[in-house]
Parts: sequence; structure tokens; C-alpha cells
Amino acid sequence: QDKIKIGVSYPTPTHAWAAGMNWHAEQAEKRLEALYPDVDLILVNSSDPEAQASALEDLVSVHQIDALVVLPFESEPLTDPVLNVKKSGAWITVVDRGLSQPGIEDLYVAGNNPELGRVSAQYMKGRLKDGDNIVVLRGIPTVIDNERFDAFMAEIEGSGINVLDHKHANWNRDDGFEVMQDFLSRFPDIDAVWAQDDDIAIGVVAALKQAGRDGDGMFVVGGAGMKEIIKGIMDGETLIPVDVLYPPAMIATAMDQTVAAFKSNGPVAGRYILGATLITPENAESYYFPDSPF
Amino acid sequence: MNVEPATPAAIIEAVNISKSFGPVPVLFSVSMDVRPGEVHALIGENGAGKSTLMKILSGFHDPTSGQIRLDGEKTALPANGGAESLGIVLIHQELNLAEQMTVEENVFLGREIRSKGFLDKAAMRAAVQTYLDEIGLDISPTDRISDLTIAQKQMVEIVKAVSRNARILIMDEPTAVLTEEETDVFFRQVEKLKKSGVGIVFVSHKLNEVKTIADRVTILRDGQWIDTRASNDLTPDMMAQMMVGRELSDLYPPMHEADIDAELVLEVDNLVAPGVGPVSFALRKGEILGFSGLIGSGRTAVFEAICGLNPIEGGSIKLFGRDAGPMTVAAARDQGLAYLTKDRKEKGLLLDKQMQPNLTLFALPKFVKNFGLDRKAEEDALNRAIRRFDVRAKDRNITVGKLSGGNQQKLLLAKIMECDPKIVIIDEPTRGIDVGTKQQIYHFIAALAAEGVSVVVISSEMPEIIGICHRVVVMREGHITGVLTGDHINENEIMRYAAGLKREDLQ
Amino acid sequence: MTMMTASDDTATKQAKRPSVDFKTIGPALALLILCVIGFMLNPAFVSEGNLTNLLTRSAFIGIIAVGATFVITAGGIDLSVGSMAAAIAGVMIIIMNGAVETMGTGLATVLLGCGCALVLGIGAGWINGALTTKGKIEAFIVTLGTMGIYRSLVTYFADGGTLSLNFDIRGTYRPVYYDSFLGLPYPVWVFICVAICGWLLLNRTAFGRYCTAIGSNEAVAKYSAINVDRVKTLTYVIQGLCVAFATIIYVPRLGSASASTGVLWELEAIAAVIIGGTVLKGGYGRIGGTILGALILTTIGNILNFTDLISNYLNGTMQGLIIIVAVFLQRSDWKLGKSK
Amino acid sequence: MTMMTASDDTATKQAKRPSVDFKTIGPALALLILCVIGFMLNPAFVSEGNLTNLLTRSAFIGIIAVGATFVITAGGIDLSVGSMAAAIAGVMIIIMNGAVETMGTGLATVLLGCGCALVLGIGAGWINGALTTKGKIEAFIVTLGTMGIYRSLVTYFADGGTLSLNFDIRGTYRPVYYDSFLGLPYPVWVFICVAICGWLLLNRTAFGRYCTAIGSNEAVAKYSAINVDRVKTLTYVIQGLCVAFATIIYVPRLGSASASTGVLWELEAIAAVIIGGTVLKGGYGRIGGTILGALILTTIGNILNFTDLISNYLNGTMQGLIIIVAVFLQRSDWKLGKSK
Ligand SMILES: Nc1ncnc2c1ncn2[C@@H]1O[C@H](COP(=O)(O)OP(=O)(O)OP(=O)(O)O)[C@@H](O)[C@H]1O
Ligand SMILES: Nc1ncnc2c1ncn2[C@@H]1O[C@H](COP(=O)(O)OP(=O)(O)OP(=O)(O)O)[C@@H](O)[C@H]1O
Ligand SMILES: [Mg+2]
Ligand SMILES: [Mg+2]
Repeated sequence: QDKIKIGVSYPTPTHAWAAGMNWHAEQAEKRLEALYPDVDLILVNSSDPEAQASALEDLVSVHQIDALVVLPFESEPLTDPVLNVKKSGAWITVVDRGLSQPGIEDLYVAGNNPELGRVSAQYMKGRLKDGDNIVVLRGIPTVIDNERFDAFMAEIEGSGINVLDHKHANWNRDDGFEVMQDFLSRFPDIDAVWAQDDDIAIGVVAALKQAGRDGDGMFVVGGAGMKEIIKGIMDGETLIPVDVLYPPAMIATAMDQTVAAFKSNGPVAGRYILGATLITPENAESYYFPDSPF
Repeated sequence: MNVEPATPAAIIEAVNISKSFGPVPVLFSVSMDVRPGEVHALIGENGAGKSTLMKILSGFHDPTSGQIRLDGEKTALPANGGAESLGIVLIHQELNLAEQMTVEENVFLGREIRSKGFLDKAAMRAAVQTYLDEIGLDISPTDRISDLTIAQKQMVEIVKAVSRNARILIMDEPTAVLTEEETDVFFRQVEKLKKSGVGIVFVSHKLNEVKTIADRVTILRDGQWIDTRASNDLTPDMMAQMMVGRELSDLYPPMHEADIDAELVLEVDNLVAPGVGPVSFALRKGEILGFSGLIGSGRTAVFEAICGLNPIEGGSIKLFGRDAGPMTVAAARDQGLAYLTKDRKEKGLLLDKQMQPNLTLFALPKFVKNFGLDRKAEEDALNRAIRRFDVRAKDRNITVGKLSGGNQQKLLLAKIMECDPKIVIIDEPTRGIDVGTKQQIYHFIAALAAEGVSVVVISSEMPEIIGICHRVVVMREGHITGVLTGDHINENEIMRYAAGLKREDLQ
Repeated sequence: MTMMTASDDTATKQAKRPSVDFKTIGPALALLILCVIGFMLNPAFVSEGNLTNLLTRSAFIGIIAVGATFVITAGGIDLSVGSMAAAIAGVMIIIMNGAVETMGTGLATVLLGCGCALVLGIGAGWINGALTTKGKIEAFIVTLGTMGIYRSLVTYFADGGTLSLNFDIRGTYRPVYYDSFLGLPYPVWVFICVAICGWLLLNRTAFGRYCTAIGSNEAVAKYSAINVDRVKTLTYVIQGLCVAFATIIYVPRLGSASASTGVLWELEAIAAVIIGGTVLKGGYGRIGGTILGALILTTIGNILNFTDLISNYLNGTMQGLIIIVAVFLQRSDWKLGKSK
Repeated sequence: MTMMTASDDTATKQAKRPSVDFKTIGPALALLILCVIGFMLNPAFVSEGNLTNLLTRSAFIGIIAVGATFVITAGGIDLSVGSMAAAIAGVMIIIMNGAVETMGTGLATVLLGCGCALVLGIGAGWINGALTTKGKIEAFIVTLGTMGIYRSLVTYFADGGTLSLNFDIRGTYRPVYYDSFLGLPYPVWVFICVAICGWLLLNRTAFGRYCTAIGSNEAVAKYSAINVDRVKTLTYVIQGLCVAFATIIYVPRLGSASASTGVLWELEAIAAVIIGGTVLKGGYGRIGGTILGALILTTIGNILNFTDLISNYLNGTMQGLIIIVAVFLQRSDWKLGKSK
């Protein structure tokens, strides 16, 4: 009964990135529980912010956790519930999406959303010239999407590249396909697509191929680091020449660090911000996990 | 007619049938048989168990004990109308049509004509058209049931049954909603079927009809078999007496002369509404005003417009001398004007609810006390209504749909009277009511009038109109063609106005 | 005859009672079984903390479902409640944040927010009702439409992100969700009040009777002098009001609103209503059942958080199975029918 | 008398016909207006490419909605179709991937996959039907339950992520979505076939009539010796079959299935059915209207992608408004009633 109980709470995976994250979390659970028999990790996923708030309550009232690793569905709504967990005395590690109130978490591990937008835009600027046209497919309307999009637009500003239009494709292949189909009907001249996410990018590529407009140097930039995309980059695919990393493995990092906080003597606290690396054929190899679902 | 040198063997026989719903017994060892080519009438008071027996004879209910013999052999009839395949067809007392579907679709429901797997609509339409023509019904096979009047629906039921090549045709009050004219047409069909050897069971509360059409009559009282006799041996009066178990005095109450100087309570001037040409008439305090006419002559439409159930397109209405423009139903009720619908199943009662919520629904504001419903008062009202209108339900908590047809009608009357109206319009007051209760209702109407309530009686039963009304308005095709008083109120006169042979210019 | 009637009466009572009761206690029984399962999985299930959490959580769906009971009883349906809650929460937050400058961060601002929520709820409900009755458009289509509209409005107000309540107001408002009175959190009290009012309204007033009558047969209702359009519109207004109450206790919980607030609440609310024994086609409504239905749904979610025996991915499967089984058990009058 | 009657007859016919026609052409009119708006926003709207896209896209919802027309006409409802599509797609992919080793990546494997899809569709539909009829559980609850079950199963199979079809099979299967025959893509042909079969089944067979009768009045249907349970179960089976067809043409599009496949298709399908004029409470169904309803819904989405006049965030608002207005226009027989 003296086990150290660590709750791990994150959104139910409904798309590939989240599935990758889930996979990394499960791997980390197995690894850590084998390594430390007195550590019990409890993985809970929730389908919406509401349910996640409830799950946090249950982790405290039922499992009496000693620490919480949480990837909030959304920052705002989960700030108070996480604060309540904090008040129960638990150690708090926040992953990916920061809470809206500083100082609650003991440890913060995150990717960098604005950086993802910026890096993507920089790549575009590098390959396109003044007067070229791009279209943008965005994710689900959320803070993450806004951060990425705003940073992208800020970076592209003044470069002479025209952003013809941007529509939400909801981080979803089907929507990516349909929105791109309509962009193609609407705009006769598109030089590049920022799809922001690898799932959307796959839909975009299907639409391009269907319309036969995948030639003449047109390219698509996705994001996150899906293994199929990275494989394609390694193989020298020209339609999706690069990817911008947003590693799902960050949750495993967070779990490692949280266990370390109980197990190691050194101080564990602070912020780990993982960069949004541009994956190119040169460095792709090191980001390729063929066993992960993502 | 009934010399019966050798009675043909019965097609179907019910032997010692008993039936209980749960613990409530409704039939006690009843026997009855039907022979080919005869019309066997079944009569009895409301709730005597006629419909129940008919349902058992056609497989819709299982008897609790006793047996059904088909062609002399004990049979378990297939459920849910499956007995049609054995040639046994039932016309339910409650209309049994799918409202959103067309006439043709209803008539052929469950035994569509197909060719190569697909429906042969043309053939079915043609067949239905033939039947409709034969029976003189002026509707199209493609009309939706919901657009028909209740009498037309009943005729469709008859067409549906007739079209099924039955050996046994069981008809539960098919004539309740028909006028005499239509009944005549219908009887000609029955005669035809009879000649072709079909055995017919006929349930009706109109004893004259029974006398006319039936060869044999079986009488039920309170679920007990009383007698089966050749109809030649019976008079309507005898039938009535055997049904109710006592001597019936005059069916109609003595007529009190109306006060022709009494104040006008309802004045209708050039009213135009859907299905109603301009009509004008007036109603006095304490008067019983009859409205007569053929099916679809617009009698119902007039009063549905007056009571706020249908929009008014023109004309004016005065209530108790005051202008009462278009009213809501609630406003009409609050001013003492109440309308009792003839369509008790679709418009009158919530069939899936019990008696009590049904009874008080129309006058519900009366039962509100401190923002809540006064349930004690409601309970009292039900007790009163059951006594006053002799509603016979063996179980008070039964859903209204399971009450016998006549008792539903009584409950509906009670429901409307619950608001103590000063003017009450009763559309087909005795539809499906047994003679004994009919008498009670007529006396009740007369008593109301004597108390100063004005009553409008819309009825397709000529004797009823003649027997109780002070004055009779006759309508045809949405217009009033005549107003009769005193000695002029007789069948001949009414028919002439109704059929358009005579027309008087009003005002 | 009189004797007959009397004996008949008691006989039917004996025959009827069990089946009636079974339908009534069905949901209660299902809830009880769930609780036993929860306790067996983890005794902490019956800890005071967990039970309080459970009740408080049920309050949202429960309050909304009370409104839905009226709508469904009167033969309608409202798919917009989840989005409506999100939109009301969003506007409430905007208004309260905006009022900080002039009114400060005290109780007055919170009350202003709550007042606006109620007005919005009534208004939104009225729109649904009027479009259904006056516009003669199917309730399903109307509320599917307003569902999309409200949801996208909140996205618009939040600029695709999240609307958050001013931090200081949150301090004032927080107790409404987190504090207790006589051991029960305030949301539970609100839930209890709404439930009692709803029960009285449906079972003890003319209005409730009218709802039932309309759901049972609209033509009969019309012929019985009931203003059908008005009563139907009112059911949607009540639904809107209930959504507003739910929102008022929801906002202090998470202090924010976004496009994902209240997603699928409509299905949960309708499910609670139907699990509780109300008939989807109208004409028969049970507030008590609805409350139990809401508790059942919340308990299922709670129990699934109690164990990691099953893959998280299969939560939905368990949830679906439990709902079906719960309703199946409750509907099985056939059992009694057979044995009788 | 005869003359009178005759004139009456024509009078009522004149009065009736236009309103009937208006109800029939209502959805067509709404679609036409939408197309005109689309054209005015951007002439590229009527380009061949866009129209082809539009039709192909409508095929999924359209095919599913044809099935839904049967279910709804017979008085039922099926909320599980979206999840069912996702689950069938997932299992199809798993099976085809698994068969590669033994059967190669040729046509045989694809046919095996399609066969399995059909079997699964029929099975899933049958489960819904049997639970509703034999289990006597409300269709809403049953299909809400199976909706959760199928959705969580596909998440489980895909481990929360995406199931992808083997790349070589994709090559074999691709043409089913992307190739055309006589200028129309195959999905459109499938859609046309399903629509025609559906229309014939509903309007030209006894089965279709039974569906209508059951939806109109179950007791009447039962008393007409119709096997109500069987017909109702069959409507769900047809629905399942339609979902299977839709899935068969969906999978080759992107060659993948995930937890987000087919989300909200159930609402879209039901909306298409009702926009098309079918009555939600059953008893009146129109396949032609359903097709138009599906086209209308797809066109709305398409048009919104064609303009940046409105904030993206307000897409849902526009969608909701258009749906409500479309149905309102179509329902407004009162106009004709007034003018008469
Ligand atoms: N399904 C049922 N469940 C319980 N009681 C029933 C049911 N059907 C009929 N009854 C009862 O059986 C009795 C006989 O009813 P039935 O309908 O046979 O009468 P009836 O002779 O046809 O009367 P009416 O002339 O009024 O039509 C009534 O008391 C009725 O309430
Ligand atoms: N709302 C309406 N709109 C158009 N026509 C209507 C409307 N209501 C009734 N009618 C028509 O008016 C005519 C009169 O019908 P109504 O039911 O009033 O006749 P009735 O004399 O009461 O007949 P019944 O003998 O069937 O009781 C019918 O042809 C009917 O179709
Ligand atoms: Mg563990
Ligand atoms: Mg009867």
C-alpha cells in the first residue's frame, strides 16, 4: 500500500498524433512499473474537458494519487481542476498545453506550437518566391490551432507570399481531402499547402493526386512527425519534402521525470520545452519509430 | 325467409367461450354460430362483450376457455388478422386504418397484388375504384385517409373488408357513423354477399337495422349469453328489452315547447370557413337545435369554425349578444361554448391514458387550486361522472382505449359537460350507444335544455333529430338549405332539403 | 354489482402493482446494481468524497434532462442543449468580464452574469419553440440547426480558442460550484430544487397535464381547449431555463467556455430521459426516472475511471453495453407477464 | 347530384395538387437556390470538377440516408450509422491487410474485404433491429448504445490511431473511388443504384408499404397480419447494408479508418432524410427527397469552402441557418393555403 501512485491523464486519442502519445505513455508505464515495483501508474483518458475534470477528481478521491501527469484537453477549463489536485498535495506535471495560471505545476514538459508555425513558414519562405500562392488548412478551432496559425502568419507577413485562404480541416484526413478539393476547384494556381498536421496532409495529397495537380514543384508541409511521413521524407518524397516535429513522446518524458522526482535525489522541476525541429531527409532517420502507431 | 328446411352447417362456431382480461371477466360461457349466407346480428348493451366476442371469433383475442370450431373442427385461430387467410375478416369497431396512407394502400394492406415482385398499383387502383363505385363512395383511391371524413373512413373499412373474399365477415358497428342513405347502400352490399354464401356477423345498436338485415339475433347482457332467435320472431322493442333486462319506456323524452321569445345566445351571420359557404342561423336559450344533412354537408365544419378549431374566413358571430370574433377553443369554453367531437378516437380521448385525466382535460382550469391540480376534486368529478353518465368500466384504472366503444362515448360526453357549458354542441351524440343509454342521453339533453342550456345536436340519425329537436337546420354542401320547425320536422322534409330537391331562401 | 366492482378493484390492484412498480423501480434497481459493482471494484467508490463528486457531476446533465423531459413528453426533441450551454457560458463570461470595470469583481457582477444566462436560456428556448410551432418546422431540424448555430457562435466569440472568466470574479464565483451547504455541494442543491420543481410542474399542475396530453395526441389536446403551440413553446423555454441553470453552476467549475464545452450533452440528456422511462414519442414523462437516468449515466463514467481492467479504448463499449442492459432490464415486463 | 359531385371533385383536385407538388419540389427548389448562390459566389462552383466532387462526396451520406429513410419511415431511428461505418471500414482494412499474405494484393482480396463489409453491415443492422424488436428497447437507446460500442471498437482496433490499408491493395482498390464510368465516378454510380433500388423497394414493393404502414400505425399493421418485428428488423438490416456500401466506396478514398471516421454522419443522414420531406415520426418516406437532402447538405459545405466572406468560425451558423430556412421554405404550404 506504500506504492507511489501516479495518475496520468490525457485526452482520448481520436487521431494519429494522440494515438502515438497514448502508445508512448503505455510503453513508459510498462517500463517504469517494471523498473520500480513500488510505483503504480494509472492511465486515464477522457473524451472532453468536462470528463477530464471528472477523471482528475476521481484520481484524487478514489486512487489518492501522489503525483499527476496531465495533458490538458484545453488549458483554461482544466486549470481549476488541476489546482484542486495540487491542493490535495500531489506533485503536478503538466504536458504540452500550459495551464492558464502560472505556478501550479512543478514540472512542465511541452512542444512548441508557435515554433511549429514559425518553422513551417520559414521553410515556405525559403522555397517560394514573391507572388507565389499558398493555402492553409487549419486544425480544430482551439488555442493550439490559433498559436500555430498566428505564428505562421506573422512569419509569412511581408514575404510577398499570398495566403489565398485558410479553412479548418479539423486535424482529420477526410476534412483535409474535401477542403483541399474545394481549394483546388477554386484556385487555379496554388504553389504550396500548409496543412499544419500530418493527418490533414495525407488528405491534401490524396486530393492533389486526384486532381492531377501534384506536379510542377507543388509541395505540402504537414506537422507532428507521423512515421509514414518521415519514411516518405527518408525516401526522398517531393510532395511532402519536410515535416515539423511535434513529438508525441513528450508524455513519456514527463512520466520519466515525474518518477524521477520521487526516485532520484537530484532536483527535478522546471520547464522542458521540446523544439519544433524541421525534419529533412538529412535528419529524418533519428525521428523514425516504426513500432509506434504514429 | 327463414323456413329453414335444412339449416346449412355452421362455418364457424364459438362454444362456451369465456374471456377475462387479467382477473376481470367479461364473457361467461358464450356460444354462437354463423352459417353460410346468413346475417347473424349480435346485440347488447355497451360493455356487454360484443366486441370482445368478435375479436375472439376472428383470432385477435384468445379465449380464456371454450373453443372455436371452424367447419366443425376445433381450431386455434392465427393471431393478428392471420385468420383472414382462413376467410375470416373483421371490421374493427375502432377504425383500423393507417391515416397517412392512401385508400388503395389501406384496402390492400397485407395482401398487395404483385406482378414480378413489384406492386401492381394500376390493378389495385382499378380494383379499389370498382369497389368505390359499387358502394357509391365519391373518393379517389389515391386520397389519403387523413383527408377523409369519419363516415368515409368507415366506408373504406367496409370496402376493405368486402374486397377480401371472406367466408365469414364480422362487422363491429359498421353503421354507427353512417347516415341512413349510406346504410342503405351498405345493406345492398351485405345482401349481395349473403347471396354468395358469406356468413355475416353484424353488431349494431340501431335495432331497426338489425330487424331489417338480420336473419338471426344473439343477445348478450353483461357478458352472458341471453338468447339466439330468428329475427322474424323479434321486434326492436323486444330486442331492447332483452338487452337491458327491463322494460324500456319511451325512447324520447316528452318534448317541451321551446320559448320562442327566449334571448338569442348564439347568432351566426354569413359565416365563411373552410368547407362552409356563408351560413347564418341563431340559437335561443334553452333550445335544442338539430343539424341534419348528408355526409360532408359541412355541419361539423360550421361548428369547428365557431368554436375556434378552424380558421374563420368571414362573417360574424355573436355570443350572448356580444360580438365574439374568432375565438380560441379556450376562450369559447370560458364563455360557455363547448363542442363535442364526433371523432372520439382521434380527437376526443387520449386512448393511452386513464379515465380521470381524460375526464378533466377539457375543463382543467376549473381543477386548479393554488397553482396545482386539486386531485381530490378530480377524483370526485370522476365518481360523479361515472354515476351521472353510467360509464361502465370494470376497472377504473383501465386505459380509455380498452373501454368499450359506447363507454368511451359516455366518457367523452362527461368530459365536455365537465365545464358546465351554457351552449353545447354535440356532434353525433349517440354514436355507438346502446338503446338503454340512448334513452338516458336523450333525457339528459332534454333536461339540460329545460335548465336553460342551449343544445345543438348534429346527427345523421334522422329519428334522433326528429325525436328531440325543437328546430332543425338542414345543410347541403356547406350551405343551409332549410330550417324546419314543428310539424315540418319529418323525415321526408329533411331528406328533400338535404338532397337539394328543395331549398328555401333564408332571410 | 357493487360487490363485483369492489373485488375487481382489489384484484386488479394486485395484478397491476408489481408491473407498474417494476417499471418505476427499474432505473433505481439498475443504479443500485451499478453501485454494487462500483463498490466491488473499489471500496473507495462509496467514500463520501466520491459520492459527492458523483452527485455534483450528475447535476449538469440532470438539470438539463429535467428540461428535456418536458420537451420529450410533449412530443418534441431538443438537440441544441449542449451547444446552447456552451453559448450561454460564453456570453456569460464575456458579460462578466466586461462588467468588471464598471461593477467590480464582486457578487453584483456574478449576479449580472447569472441573470443574463437566464434571459439567454429563455430566449434560446423560445426561438426553438417558436420555430417549431409557428414555423411548423420539425423540432429535429430546428434544434439541429440551432445546435450548429450556437456552437459556432461560441467558437466565434472565443476566436476559436477559449473564453476565460476574469480571475478575480472566479474567486467570487467559485464557491457556487465548490462549496457545500449541509454537507451537499451547491450544485446538488440546485439539482434537487430543479428536480422538485420539475416534478411538481409535470405531475401536479395543469401545464404538466397539457404536456402529456399533447405528446399523447395533439388533436385531442387541441379539441380540449389547450393552446398547443403555447404549451409546446413553453416546454422549450423550460428546457432553455434548465440549460441556463446548468450553465450557471458549470461556469464556476472550469471558469471557461470553448467550442468543446457541452459537446454531446444533448445525447446524454436525452439518454437520461429515456433510461428513466419517458417515452421518446411523447405522452408519458417521468421526472423521477430522469434523475435516476442522469445518475446512472454519471455512475457508469465514474466506475470506468475506477479500474484499469479494461482498455481505455473500450470505455465506449462498456458504456454502450451498460446502457442497453440497464434499459433492457427495466423494460422487461415480459418476465412478469410470463410468470403471471 | 352527379354534376355537383364532378365539379366538387375537380375543385378539390385543383386545390390539392399544387400543395402536394410544392412539397415534392421543395427540396429541389432549395437545392437550385443553393446552386445559384454557389455560382454567384464563384463561377468555379459549376465547373465539372467541382460538380463531380460534390456528387461523389454526397454519395456517402446519400447512400446511408437511403437506408435511414427506411428506418425512419417505419418509425425507428438509427444513431449508430457513423460509428458503424468506421467500425466496418476498420475491420475491412484489418481483414484485407491480413489476407495479403495468403491471397496477394489483387482483386480477390478487395472482394473479400467488400464481402466482409456487407456481412458486417447486415450483422450490425440485424443486431440493432433485433434489440429493438425482440428486446423491446427503444431504438434511440439501442442505437445510442451501439454507436458508442462501434466507435470504441474501431478506436481499440486502431489503437487510438489510424488503420491504414496495405499500400499495394490500395493500388488495386483505388479506382473504385477515383475512376469514372461514362464521366461519372464509380461512387456516384453506386449512389444512383442504391437510390433506384431504394426507391423501388419503398414505392413499388409490398415491403415498402409495410414500412409505411408500421410507421403510420403499428397496430393497424399488426392487425393486417404484417410481421411487424420482421419488417422493422429488416429496415435496420437495409440500413446496415447501405452503411456497408458507403464504407466500400469510402475506404479506397484515403485507405484508412480511425476513431474520427464517420463522426456525426448519423445526424447528417437523419437531417438529409428529414430535409427531403420524410416525417421523423414515421409513416411517410420519400427516397427522392432524401437524395436531394443529401445533395443539399453537401452543397452547403461546399459553398462555404468557396467563399471567405464569412468567418470560418461562423460556418456552423450558416449551415444551421440554411438548413432551417430550406426546410421552412419547403414546409410553407400555408402560403398556398392563404392564396386560395
Ligand atoms: N384489452 C382489454 N383489457 C381490459 N379490459 C377490456 C379490454 N378490452 C375490453 N375490455 C373490457 O371488456 C368489457 C367488454 O367490452 P367490449 O368492447 O366487448 O364491449 P361491447 O359489447 O363491444 O360494447 P360497446 O357496445 O360499447 O362497443 C368492457 O368492460 C371493457 O372495458
Ligand atoms: N379545414 C378544412 N379545409 C378544407 N375543407 C374542409 C375543412 N374542414 C372540412 N372541410 C370540408 O368540408 C366538408 C364538410 O365536412 P364536415 O365534416 O363538416 O361535414 P359533416 O356534415 O359534419 O359530415 P359528417 O356526416 O361526416 O359528419 C367536407 O367536404 C370536408 O372535406
Ligand atoms: Mg498501472
Ligand atoms: Mg364494441
